[in-house]
Amino acid sequence: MQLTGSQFTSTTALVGNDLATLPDFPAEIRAPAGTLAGVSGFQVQFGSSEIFTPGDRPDVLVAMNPAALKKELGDLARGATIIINSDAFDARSIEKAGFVGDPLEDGTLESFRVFKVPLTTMTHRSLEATSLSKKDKDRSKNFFALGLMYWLYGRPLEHSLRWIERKFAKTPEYAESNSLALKAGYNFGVTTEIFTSNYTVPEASIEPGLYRQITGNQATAFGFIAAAELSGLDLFLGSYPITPASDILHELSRYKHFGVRTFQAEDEIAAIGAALGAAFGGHIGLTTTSGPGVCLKSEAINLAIMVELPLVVANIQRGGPSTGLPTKTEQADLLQALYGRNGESPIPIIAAATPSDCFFAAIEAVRIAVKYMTPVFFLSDGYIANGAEPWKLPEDKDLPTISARFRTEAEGFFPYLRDPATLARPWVRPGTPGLEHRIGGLEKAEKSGNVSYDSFNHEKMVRLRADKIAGIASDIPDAELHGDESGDILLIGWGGTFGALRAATKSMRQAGVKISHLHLRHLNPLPKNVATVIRSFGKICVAELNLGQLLKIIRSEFLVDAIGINKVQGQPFRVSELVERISAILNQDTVGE
Amino acid sequence: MQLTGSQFTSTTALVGNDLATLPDFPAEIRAPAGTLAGVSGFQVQFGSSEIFTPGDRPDVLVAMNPAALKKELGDLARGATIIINSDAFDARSIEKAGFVGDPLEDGTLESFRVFKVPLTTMTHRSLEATSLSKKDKDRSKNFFALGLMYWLYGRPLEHSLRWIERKFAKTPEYAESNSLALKAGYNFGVTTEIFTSNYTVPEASIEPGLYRQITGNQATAFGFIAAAELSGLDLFLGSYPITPASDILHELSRYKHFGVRTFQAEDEIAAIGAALGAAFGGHIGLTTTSGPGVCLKSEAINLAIMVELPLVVANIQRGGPSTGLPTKTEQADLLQALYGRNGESPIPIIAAATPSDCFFAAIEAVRIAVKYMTPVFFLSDGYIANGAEPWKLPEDKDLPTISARFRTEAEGFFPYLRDPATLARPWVRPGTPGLEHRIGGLEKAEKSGNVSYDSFNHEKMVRLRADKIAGIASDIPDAELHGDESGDILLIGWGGTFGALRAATKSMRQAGVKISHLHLRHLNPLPKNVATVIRSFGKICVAELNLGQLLKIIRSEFLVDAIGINKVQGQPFRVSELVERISAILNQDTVGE
Amino acid sequence: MSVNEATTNLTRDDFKTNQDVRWCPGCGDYAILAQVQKVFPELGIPRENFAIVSGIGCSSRFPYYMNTYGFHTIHGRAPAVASGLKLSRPELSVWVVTGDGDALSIGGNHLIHCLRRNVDLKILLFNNQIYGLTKGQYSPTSEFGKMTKSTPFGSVDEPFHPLSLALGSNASFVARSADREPKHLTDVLHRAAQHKGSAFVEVYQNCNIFNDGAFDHVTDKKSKSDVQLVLEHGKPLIFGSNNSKGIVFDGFSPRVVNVADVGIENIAVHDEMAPLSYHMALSNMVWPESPVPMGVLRAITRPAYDSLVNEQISSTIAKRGRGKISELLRTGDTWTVPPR
Amino acid sequence: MSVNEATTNLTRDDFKTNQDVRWCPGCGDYAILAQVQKVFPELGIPRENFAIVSGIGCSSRFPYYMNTYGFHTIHGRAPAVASGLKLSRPELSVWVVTGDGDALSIGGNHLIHCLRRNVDLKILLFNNQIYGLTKGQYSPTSEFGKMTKSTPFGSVDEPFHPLSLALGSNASFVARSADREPKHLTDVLHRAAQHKGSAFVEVYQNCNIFNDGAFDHVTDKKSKSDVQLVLEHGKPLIFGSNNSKGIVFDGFSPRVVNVADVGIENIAVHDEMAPLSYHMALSNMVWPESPVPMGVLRAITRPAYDSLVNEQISSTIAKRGRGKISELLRTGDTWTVPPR
Ligand SMILES: Cc1ncc(C[n+]2csc(CCOP(=O)(O)OP(=O)(O)O)c2C)c(N)n1
Ligand SMILES: Cc1ncc(C[n+]2csc(CCOP(=O)(O)OP(=O)(O)O)c2C)c(N)n1
Ligand code: SF4
Ligand code: SF4
Ligand SMILES: [Mg+2]
Ligand SMILES: [Mg+2]
Repeated sequence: MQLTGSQFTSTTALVGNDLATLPDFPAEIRAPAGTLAGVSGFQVQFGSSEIFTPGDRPDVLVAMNPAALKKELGDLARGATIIINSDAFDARSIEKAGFVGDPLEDGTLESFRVFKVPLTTMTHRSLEATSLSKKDKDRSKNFFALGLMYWLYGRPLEHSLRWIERKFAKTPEYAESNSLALKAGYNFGVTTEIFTSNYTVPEASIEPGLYRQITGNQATAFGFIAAAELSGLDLFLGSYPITPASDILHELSRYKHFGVRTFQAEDEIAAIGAALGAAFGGHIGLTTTSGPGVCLKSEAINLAIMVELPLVVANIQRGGPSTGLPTKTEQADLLQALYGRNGESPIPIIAAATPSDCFFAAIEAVRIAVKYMTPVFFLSDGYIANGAEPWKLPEDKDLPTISARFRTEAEGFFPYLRDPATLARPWVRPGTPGLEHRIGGLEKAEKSGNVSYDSFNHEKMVRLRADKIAGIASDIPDAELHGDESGDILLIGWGGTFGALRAATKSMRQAGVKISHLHLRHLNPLPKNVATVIRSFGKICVAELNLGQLLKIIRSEFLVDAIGINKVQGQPFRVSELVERISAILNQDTVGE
Repeated sequence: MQLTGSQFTSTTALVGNDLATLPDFPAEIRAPAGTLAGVSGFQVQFGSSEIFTPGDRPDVLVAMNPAALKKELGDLARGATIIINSDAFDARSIEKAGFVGDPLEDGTLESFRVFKVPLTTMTHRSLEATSLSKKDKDRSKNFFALGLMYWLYGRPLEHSLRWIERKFAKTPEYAESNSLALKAGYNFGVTTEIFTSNYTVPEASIEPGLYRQITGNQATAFGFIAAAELSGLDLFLGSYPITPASDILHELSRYKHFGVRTFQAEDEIAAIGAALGAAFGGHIGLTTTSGPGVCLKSEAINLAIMVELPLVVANIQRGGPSTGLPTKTEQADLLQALYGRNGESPIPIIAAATPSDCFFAAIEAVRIAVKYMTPVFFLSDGYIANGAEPWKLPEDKDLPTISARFRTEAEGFFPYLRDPATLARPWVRPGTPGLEHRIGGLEKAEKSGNVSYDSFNHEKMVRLRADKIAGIASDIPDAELHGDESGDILLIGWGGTFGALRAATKSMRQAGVKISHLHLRHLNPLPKNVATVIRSFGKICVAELNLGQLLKIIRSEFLVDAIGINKVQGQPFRVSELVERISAILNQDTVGE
Repeated sequence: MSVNEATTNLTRDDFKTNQDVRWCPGCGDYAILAQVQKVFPELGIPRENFAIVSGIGCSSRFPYYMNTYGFHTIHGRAPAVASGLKLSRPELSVWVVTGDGDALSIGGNHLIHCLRRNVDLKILLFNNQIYGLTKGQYSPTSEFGKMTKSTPFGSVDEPFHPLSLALGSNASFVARSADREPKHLTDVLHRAAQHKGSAFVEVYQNCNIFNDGAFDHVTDKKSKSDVQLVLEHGKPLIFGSNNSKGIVFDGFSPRVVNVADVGIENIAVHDEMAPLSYHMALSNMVWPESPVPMGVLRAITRPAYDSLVNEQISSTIAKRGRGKISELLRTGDTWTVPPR
Repeated sequence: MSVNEATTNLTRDDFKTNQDVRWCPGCGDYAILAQVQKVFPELGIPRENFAIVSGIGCSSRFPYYMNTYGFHTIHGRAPAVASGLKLSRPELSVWVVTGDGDALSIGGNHLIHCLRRNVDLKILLFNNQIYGLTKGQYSPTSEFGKMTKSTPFGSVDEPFHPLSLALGSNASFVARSADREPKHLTDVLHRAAQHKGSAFVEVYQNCNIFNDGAFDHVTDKKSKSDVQLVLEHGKPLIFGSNNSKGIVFDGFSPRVVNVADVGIENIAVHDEMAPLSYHMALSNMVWPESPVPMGVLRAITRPAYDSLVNEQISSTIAKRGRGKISELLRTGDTWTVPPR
């Protein structure tokens, strides 16, 4: 462990991080393996700004055996990631470590993110071609683990490969086995698409209340279950697995006693098709995916827009274009959500800000879908989807009401008769006598909903659909402004960069900069206060993990020379880089892109 | 004919058109049917502005028999539409009418758009349920034809249905049969998706040269054949039929001796997939479709962007969203072309202005695709695709050169080594020894093209792809400005509305208005002169058949308070309505959306 | 007809809508519509419990003409939408109407997955061996060498046999009928309606505009007895005038014989529940080498997907009680931050 | 091996790339890679004339490890991309590598159309009965009741039999082998390479991380002789230790017998060119009811789509001469506007 620990340290130093380490090993050269005393540990804290300690509560633990787990468990931060060598967790070793039950099964690890990896077996497999003894092969497993860590933190192997070569120059068979194991561990990370875990910036002071740990994807799943419950309907998920959205499918498939039907479809098109069919049937229709899947769903989203049925399309964004960087985060699907379909096809868009906000954003998406009879985009991203945070549990009374009403009166019924306030058409459950009707993707005649090729009707309907969505602006809260209502610079953001933007704003405000942060949770329509807020600041910055997508909207809507702060590295913003770039903008004489 | 002619007239008057008619019937009550003398004709010219004559050269002829065709043929405008009752064209009738050969087969009608419809048979079929005699059924065929005309010009049936009821009150069986035939004719139009033919505004004076008649879809097909020839490669079309794009597939499938391979795929995804495979193989890859098909192709377009292969995606736009108005024109897929994919996925966009411009726009699309190794969007629309115009044939020397070069040197080869001028990567034909390499949809390492999960590489590649497309701006002509270089108002447009916008500009300039017209043929990147031109006018209008898509781009790029002139009726702009709306904008004191 | 049929007082007219039927005069779709309008009131299902889901194509306009719940979706995706509807509302009688292009070209994948899963949908594929709505391109069921607008030199791909593809997907109910065989079609529709699971019915349909007469050999009054091999469970495979001809199998190869020559007892007997390979032997019989099997080729019992899905839901609720989200959130590891 | 094989001096190493192979240690994909790297140099095809096209999945990373032209496309679409490549470049040897999810879930439609058309592609489907890359959801080939991340209560859909689906699509070449049968796999790969038309090969592949041991019953040294029914054209269907067991067909139903009991002459003889229904009978044989057929089930001759397409092109050019666009524009009805 120490060898690999120091390898990790030096590689980390080499890539330019500051760090502090705490090697911790038994006094004996060969302490009794598998006991608490025998645990050899190596703790490291590293980061991009100055680091003063090896950290109090580790965020990631690699436990090569039960004893190591037992020893470190108490110190771990809630929500920490634990990578476990599952091969080492046999009954005897568990007992030897002093556990009463099996910690992998009995809930001990419930508030952590646990990855069970058969490290020993996999190391052996990766060394099948070598002629080493079993025991020698065993030794390489730490390098396998190191390889996995290198992958997890995106560190290069080269340094350690060279080191291994030097170190084991006299025993080339060890040099080979350790290199192979190191690479195999790294490749395991690549291949199995374990998502990089990321952490949001914690708030300074904590509100009293009941808390739990939650990841964004889990909160998303819970949010949709809650929304269905609030509307008194069953939830139907049509989905096709894709990183980083699959966990929502996994999570929802567990809750059959909530009436949740999950349909793992043959592809994304069938997934949304089935969800739309279920919406027609009177369920809360949901489909979850990531960018490439949204491409495939776009034709059906348009159908939902035309037939005006409620449906939520959740896109857990990842690095694009194309297959791109499936396990990395990005915010580059906003314009796709807005415009990625033929014709004029307006759709509301809501983006979650933090892991726990996924819960509320999911409810809000369903509320709008049902109230306005429209598909709605729910945007999350790999960063918050897999990131975890402590969450103060909401009370029932904190949740909104969702009133799903099915029309049953035949008298005066027309499929496209609109509620004058919301412009929503009626939702009718098949099975309701006297309300039989037909819907479809061809243009509809106003009110009757019959197929219509009439020119003026078409323009009317195109504008009605646009107005219906635009009208939602009066039904959503103002965008959240942090800081003063006017100032020198306004930092606008959306989605999972919330934490970094808020932290950067705070720190700059503390330093006396007249900066405020406007977070947009609703991206379409935009909240009503955005125009006013924008006019109250000298400079406008839009920070996004893309090349400037919200930026385009802000510029076009408000005709302000907003400046983009952009990053497309599959990584979240670092607070320090935000501060740096905002400072640079403030110091510019002329404002320009 | 007269009865139906006057029905058409009065319905047309009822919907608010001005018109003039020329009934033309034989003196005898029952002239010898099938002879020139026996032809009963009815000519009508109608329009939205003042009409003074029944027209010199009809644009549409309904020929119920060979004699009628013979009689009117000489008068028809080239490119006119002829609807023929094919049932009446037996050898005897053809002879009787005075034709030497069969005019339907011998090329007589080559410069017209001919629709052969078995009017008599279909009328009989529509009356199968009635008890009328064969002869009586025959009589109703004019109403079938009238129904078809009503559909063609989007006229309502009600007026004539009421009239039939009154007229045949005493013989209800005739009332029924004529109504049925009228509806059946209308429905035939609806069902078979015959595209409304439209006509561009002719230029005042005609350049000398060799001319032919051409529709937009035909010109598109010819353009791609020409582009392949110019690049010395074979053309490969992967397509799935869809209105109004199918005719390009039909046309291209005829030219096997040009080395054109047409692949009617199982769906749009396979169509583009195969085209991309062919592009990988070293062919000019093309896929043709309309809006809903673009939805399905979007994932593969992104793959083409990532693997940087040349490919043209032709979208013949129709009314949306969803299935929408399949046979009507619209320009509402521009933002889809720009943004309809996950991630940052830049793509050049070219839109054809007129039927014959489709030829040159197709060549330009291929030129850019091959030179920059990128997929390119070619946009046309139902209006120009099906509209026809006389076309002065280009000389070989008028056509650009397309230099397609395959790399064959193994020395120094890297799949993503870029040409420093164009930023294009090399195109290598499989089969080239020593240049074996792998491409794919995962992010590529700069230069080597290996899969790379590296953060900085990703940002670099995202920006490289963006820069490559943005750089095309220096390789395209300035946008065409009609009128003075500065003035009170600039009318900006793109695509198939060119004719109407140009005509409106001309007529307003004649009236002394300081207006100019800027036509954008390249929508991404925008031509370099756009910024300067925009700054030289007082007001900026963007006229489009959508709710303001180019408008959004112009506002966001140039931060001008451009005003949209929008129409979404499945119909092209009328010159008069453009003039009206521009005048209103000029008379406004404050400029605002 | 099962006992619970005919318990409603519905008539054919109850299933007509006020929309003008807009197919070409003479189109085979009219006849199919008429039979469906005849059969629906006989099924004993309240009108409001019918839903018809279609894709895009001439055939797919079907829902507009049926006064039931209807959904004219997008091209090829009807089985997916219908699956969602049926999974969420198992009490509905959900029918899919589709064409050879809609079901087998763009929609092939959804179709085979639906059949594999055995979702309880009645799928009527109007096979006219052409793309009608887009004006006459060849389809995946068009014969080799087909000249169409998109294949002026003749097509060069072998068609699917729709029934074989369905069998390759392990469909539980596979049948064939024709627009011009109203009586036969009625029977097949009844059988499909009664089947629990995916019922796949190919209906030969004449497109008199773009592919006229494609099935004349099958439906022509004069020749049809020699061409149609009408299947009946438990009955020998006989056909021809006076049922003088029959089918025997040499191993896996069907052979046409004179019944008189071999004796009726040696003629193969139709079995809807036989191994798939037998049904595959039937589905691969093509004219003029063989007569054309008409009727129910296969009808076996296997659980419908939607029932199984809903059973998992209801049994879990029965066992654990309906969940409450507020409780769910509070289970597992929680902690309290006390007020400061 | 045909005569034109082994005319190049390539070796296994020529087909290795400099990219680290990134499958999990122990993954069955390694063994398949090794066999393909062994077979390719034996095919007598210059290295530059190989192209490997894949979709997305663990298996679909295959092209990165083969030093040939390669295209790692998008999920499910490899047959489409490969078809375009083969149509445009018929001289290339184009291979498709795909997984059970890639080929049969999202990509099912392209696969069946490719097989129907008989595009000359060699399609290797690595069937591990799981979605590996996305970390273990059930796939369309997972057994009924499969417990996975997305089906914690067990799946409720019957799987596809990939070979049956291929046969339902009228595939001209259908075979099965396994990662752990290197010799057998080599032979099947050679047969596939030599087939003109779509060659569909299902390769049982162990995913030791998410579905370990799925094919142990087939490949386990001790039991495999009782489980594998190794097919050889013209040879009787025998298996078991000492080939003591055999298959007879009662009509269409296979039955396992002792060869000694019935006599070898009464055992069914394998015929790669028999009617589809026979191959369907084989493809539907599932363990433990029946042994598992391994090898080439079907190999028939029918024209490859890409040849026919290219023949239409070349024969038209031969007849009419290569077209020139400037002439094309000027044919038909043109007129001259004289200078004023
Ligand atoms: C995504 C998409 N692609 C293509 C089309 C065009 N399209 C409509 S129907 C059809 C084929 C119809 O054939 P079939 O299903 O056989 O129906 P039929 O008209 O013959 O009844 C096509 C290609 C479409 N509407 N949507
Ligand atoms: C459009 C799209 N949808 C979903 C995915 C996610 N995805 C990648 S591979 C895969 C399934 C892989 O299964 P299989 O084809 O059996 O390959 P294996 O990994 O088992 O070899 C899925 C669902 C994707 N990449 N693209
Ligand atoms: S085109 Fe053919 S299938 Fe379509 S309505 Fe007309 S006859 Fe029927
Ligand atoms: S997850 Fe399974 S299939 Fe994928 S590389 Fe690992 S062992 Fe192989
Ligand atoms: Mg059809
Ligand atoms: Mg798999």
